[in-house]
Amino acid sequence: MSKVDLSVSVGSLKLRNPILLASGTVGYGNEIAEFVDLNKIGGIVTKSLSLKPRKGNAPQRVVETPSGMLNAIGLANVGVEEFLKTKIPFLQKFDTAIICNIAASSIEEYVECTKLLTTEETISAFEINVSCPNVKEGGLEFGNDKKAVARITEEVKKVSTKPVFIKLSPNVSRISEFALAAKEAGADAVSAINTLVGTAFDINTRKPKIKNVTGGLSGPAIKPVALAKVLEIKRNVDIPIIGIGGIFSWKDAVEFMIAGASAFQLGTVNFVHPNISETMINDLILYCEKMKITSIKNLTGSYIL
Amino acid sequence: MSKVDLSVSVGSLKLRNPILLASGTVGYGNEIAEFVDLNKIGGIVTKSLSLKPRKGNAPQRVVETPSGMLNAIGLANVGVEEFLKTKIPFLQKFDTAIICNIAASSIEEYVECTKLLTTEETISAFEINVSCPNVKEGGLEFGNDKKAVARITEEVKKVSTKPVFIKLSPNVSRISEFALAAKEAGADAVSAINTLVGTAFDINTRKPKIKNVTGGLSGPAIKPVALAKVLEIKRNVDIPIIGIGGIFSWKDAVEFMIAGASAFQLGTVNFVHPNISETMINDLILYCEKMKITSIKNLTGSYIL
Amino acid sequence: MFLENATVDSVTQIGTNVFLLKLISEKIAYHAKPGQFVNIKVSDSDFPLLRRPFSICETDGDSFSIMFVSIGGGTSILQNKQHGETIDVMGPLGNGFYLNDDFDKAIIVAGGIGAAPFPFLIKELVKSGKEISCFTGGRTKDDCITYEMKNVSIATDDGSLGFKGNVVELLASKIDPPERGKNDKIKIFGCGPNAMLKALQKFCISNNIDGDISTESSMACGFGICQGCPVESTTNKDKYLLVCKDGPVFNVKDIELP
Amino acid sequence: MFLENATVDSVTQIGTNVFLLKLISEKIAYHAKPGQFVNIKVSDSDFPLLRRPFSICETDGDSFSIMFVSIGGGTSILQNKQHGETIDVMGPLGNGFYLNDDFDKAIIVAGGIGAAPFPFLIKELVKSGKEISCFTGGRTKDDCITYEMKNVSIATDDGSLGFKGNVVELLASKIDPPERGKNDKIKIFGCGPNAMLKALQKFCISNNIDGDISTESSMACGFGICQGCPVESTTNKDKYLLVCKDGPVFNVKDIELP
Ligand SMILES: Cc1cc2nc3c(=O)[nH]c(=O)nc-3n(C[C@H](O)[C@H](O)[C@H](O)COP(=O)(O)OP(=O)(O)OC[C@H]3O[C@@H](n4cnc5c(N)ncnc54)[C@H](O)[C@@H]3O)c2cc1C
Ligand SMILES: Cc1cc2nc3c(=O)[nH]c(=O)nc-3n(C[C@H](O)[C@H](O)[C@H](O)COP(=O)(O)OP(=O)(O)OC[C@H]3O[C@@H](n4cnc5c(N)ncnc54)[C@H](O)[C@@H]3O)c2cc1C
Ligand SMILES: Cc1cc2nc3c(=O)[nH]c(=O)nc-3n(C[C@H](O)[C@H](O)[C@H](O)COP(=O)(O)O)c2cc1C
Ligand SMILES: Cc1cc2nc3c(=O)[nH]c(=O)nc-3n(C[C@H](O)[C@H](O)[C@H](O)COP(=O)(O)O)c2cc1C
Ligand code: FES
Ligand code: FES
Repeated sequence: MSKVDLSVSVGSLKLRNPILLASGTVGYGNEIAEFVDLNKIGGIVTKSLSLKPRKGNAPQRVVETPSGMLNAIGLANVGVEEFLKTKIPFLQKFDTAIICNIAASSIEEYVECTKLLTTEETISAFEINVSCPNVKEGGLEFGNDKKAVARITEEVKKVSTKPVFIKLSPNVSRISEFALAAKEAGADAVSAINTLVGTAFDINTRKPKIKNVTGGLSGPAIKPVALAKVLEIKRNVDIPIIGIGGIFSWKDAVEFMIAGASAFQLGTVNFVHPNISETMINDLILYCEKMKITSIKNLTGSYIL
Repeated sequence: MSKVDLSVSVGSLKLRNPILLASGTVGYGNEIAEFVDLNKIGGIVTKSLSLKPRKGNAPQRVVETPSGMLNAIGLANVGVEEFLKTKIPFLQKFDTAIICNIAASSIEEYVECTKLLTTEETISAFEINVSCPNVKEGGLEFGNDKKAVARITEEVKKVSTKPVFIKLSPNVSRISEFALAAKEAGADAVSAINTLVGTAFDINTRKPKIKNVTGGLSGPAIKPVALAKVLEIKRNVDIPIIGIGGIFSWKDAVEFMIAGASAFQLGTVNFVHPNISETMINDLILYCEKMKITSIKNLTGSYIL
Repeated sequence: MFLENATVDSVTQIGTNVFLLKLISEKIAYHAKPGQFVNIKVSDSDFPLLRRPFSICETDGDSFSIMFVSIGGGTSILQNKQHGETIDVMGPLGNGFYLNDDFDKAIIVAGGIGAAPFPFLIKELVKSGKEISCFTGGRTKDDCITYEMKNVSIATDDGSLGFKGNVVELLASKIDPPERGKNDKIKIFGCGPNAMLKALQKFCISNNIDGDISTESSMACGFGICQGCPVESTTNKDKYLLVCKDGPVFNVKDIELP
Repeated sequence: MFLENATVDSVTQIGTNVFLLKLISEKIAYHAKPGQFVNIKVSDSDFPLLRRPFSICETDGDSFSIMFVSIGGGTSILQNKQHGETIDVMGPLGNGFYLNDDFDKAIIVAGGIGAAPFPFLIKELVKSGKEISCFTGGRTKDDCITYEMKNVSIATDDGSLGFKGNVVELLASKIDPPERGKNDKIKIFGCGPNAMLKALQKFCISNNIDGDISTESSMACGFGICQGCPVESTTNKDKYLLVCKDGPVFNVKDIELP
């Protein structure tokens, strides 16, 4: 066995290693488990769950862009009840962190989902996706409203003793202000970043390539932006950060840890290299050995400016 | 001659065609003129000018990223006086729109620059770069403050009768609110977008690859974001838009016009294909012919949602 | 479902801009069924970023082929692959054609590059002794692919070859009303652009003929994790089916094409 | 300054991971001067996005060569170019070595791939009848390039070949103090990593020997429009010089390396 310690903690959540699978990019784990031994990675974040099942947006839902892709899946998911009934039994077979991502259209719905899920022992933590339109207050995104982010955090924390991570939207001027709002409201960590708003047009039909008109941009294209957001949070707010955005190789992952992330999530890359979360483990060990790092924790925020 | 009319107007500024060269990506025109006949394109936007010459940031200033690049040039420029003395004589030899981009650290400096430049007849319009730190008010970016954008617009308009375009920062939640602020303060058009904030780390030294720590992300990677910003402005504010961000081919340019742009600027692409602004003209004509568009103006905002 | 580093055996041009790429890839070739597809990372770089899906066109021992039209960044890279290069391939993916129905006569209907999955299917149908007729069509004669087809009738929109009109109209003109009865034990297999598949679906349903269609969709993953490839189900309106996992082959009765 | 579609003549491996790429490109080959560079778009796709700069290594009629180490995405694509392919090249760029000084003896100092511009320079120096000695170095023996050099002395950091130490230390040990006087009419030409160039610069200045160094910088455009390649001037502190336009070759007295 290697002498490098890959274990990390995100708040009170201990992880075997910092490698997590990002919400919406591995469903509920069944398919990706054919390529990856989930027992070997840090954990998995589920597709965003809402109280009731959601059908999601009409096609076309995805389109490739330079070094990235746009998606407008529309939070298609099986709903909390079905998740507990049919998806948890599969996931609980693994010794890996199960992080439930929740997306809702009202604060009440966030609370309701958390209440139903928190009783399930196998769930290790919650990740709250605040990039959803606030249906009650006229469709504006919760994620662009500091007060709403604080309220959601506070209310969710009240009904669960598990760690709560707030997944921040990058579509704001100062993401660190949102991280601070989350921290002050009791969040255990923040996940950064969700997708950037983008679009693409078909020049022959003049229609958007995505039926929903706009979609979320992910993949290597957004990595520099995501890294800058993580760094901004790290330099301004004392809260653990889960780094996300365009990680396609172990080198990208190391950049996120240097910038301030305690753990990181792999998203779009799962579509292209479904086994990378597992193959990356060894590369991280080799890098740590080369750099004489005995514990990968020490990489977090180790930038030299 | 072709029967397609490529001429467009941006507010009261008439252009031969919608092709402009973006600020900071062609200096003051000398070098690019070796590859492009400036008499054939719509116009050129100068490197951001400040009142006094600026040396700019220490190296490393640029780094490549997936389908994009980061730059932190630090607004290196010759200053208004030297520009008038040594750069205008070259530019005025061409029958092309000369748009002076101004960057400043205080409202007074914006006004002072405009006053000095507006007397020069050859200058067709101003583009105000508001993505600079406001030195007087503590270093926050003007571009993230609606009131500051409105104030700058108002004050600049007072001292010049030439068209004034406000170049908007994309690093905000709702760019259309900034476009509205600019419009209400008298702007003739908005240019969208400037670069996205990004960074990159060297995993061996753990230092940022850019000396300035963060830089501006440009190139194809940001095209979907830029298009979404242009579309957002078009759908919410009645003001002419100059589209910028990741245009690498005539097809990309057409997407921007469909999304709402009256004209567009080529930035990073000049570094890679310095003659593209000229070679694109024919491709735009062929596209218009194929689509039976007699005047390219009609493409602007012609999306079908 | 495997991830394999397949070795390029050959790239052969078989039509205007149509190519066969033969890959040595033991596991995928061995497990493949007609109608399934592979998802190919065409380069080692970020361009193109996503894999590209292609039907499995034929298998031959430890190798299989795909048939493709070179239309963009990814396919033009594939077209230039050299013997001996390796390519990262995922497959076999999705569900193939359903062949356990009770039918004697198989009718193959292809629109353009929709011909791709049929050489493999035809081989299987021949093995099980079915009678086969093929219909293939395109906008113009260069778009019609007849590779490995039997009993072929051709339709072109511009009449430059065979029947002038679309391939479903040609099919309708050829299948006598009596043949359309239940006793005939016909099954139709279609692949092509959505507009063609919609017409074919309508033809099958109104004539009460069984049929499977292989559909396309934009895809990000190809194996069920991105939810990027929904198609409306006829039976359950609360949930989309996924083209990559529940398809790409569906019975004509099961989906509503966009 | 031209944009040309150059045709690949050949790619030849001349060392561990070192290659010569010979390109047919009339205008660039004809106008090039030693020390100038070209900026190459290595692929048609967005990857890599920016051009890659390379010194002009030699010219031969209507063709020229570059010498490169394959270290990343761009160079590994170049390494695999086939005879007959075309590549989009911009050049010749920048200012070359200044050869109109009054000197009789030229000393070439190369660190690693810093050997690239010298075959071209040496040819010119031979033409004008200068005496030439070459010093080349690297971390280990595989990094030392002697291609087309004359009178070569070699230094390696690990002592695996020649002098143990860096190439500037070797140079210092070889140049007798008398030779360092003004009467000798020596000029030094250096190219290599910045740390080596700094040491060389110090050596030249403290021994009052004239020298030109060819520097590197990250670049976005290569011809003066992006301001991405600044280097501190010794004379004017208010303004940076640009490596791509004012360089890449500078007199040792003119710049302050980072
Ligand atoms: C299940 C499935 C099986 C397929 N089988 C085959 C096959 O056997 N042979 C074959 O030639 N093609 C097949 N396709 C289509 C093939 O995947 C696309 O032609 C290919 O991805 C284009 O890649 P590109 O990079 O060359 O083109 P791009 O540069 O990506 O695109 C060029 C043009 O093709 C369109 N396009 C891109 N991807 C798709 C897609 N997935 N579906 C439809 N249009 C697309 C684009 O919108 C664009 O107009 C299949 C698609 C699916 C979903
Ligand atoms: C004026 C000039 C002349 C040059 N001449 C030569 C030459 O004759 N032969 C030669 O082999 N190389 C030369 N170089 C360096 C060469 O440009 C880089 O090696 C090349 O761009 C690497 O491209 P890549 O895509 O293979 O590597 P990448 O994947 O881009 O990078 C691989 C590694 O190389 C580093 N790197 C990338 N670009 C540069 C650069 N411009 N300078 C220094 N390090 C870089 C990266 O930081 C990374 O560590 C020259 C550079 C300049 C500025
Ligand atoms: C197809 C797709 C679906 C996604 N669905 C969700 C989701 O349901 N909830 C969520 O919080 N994030 C979702 N995301 C965002 C990712 O979790 C991640 O934040 C983003 O893609 C950036 O990471 P990447 O560049 O590594 O993909 C989705 C991303 C993609 C590409
Ligand atoms: C090297 C570089 C320097 C730039 N300098 C300026 C500048 O001085 N003023 C300005 O308003 N924008 C500047 N920009 C931004 C561009 O004008 C443009 O808005 C941006 O690059 C997006 O377009 P692109 O993706 O086509 O490059 C600069 C961009 C680059 C790449
Ligand atoms: S393509 Fe990803 S779920 Fe079908
Ligand atoms: S590389 Fe662009 S100015 Fe030198």
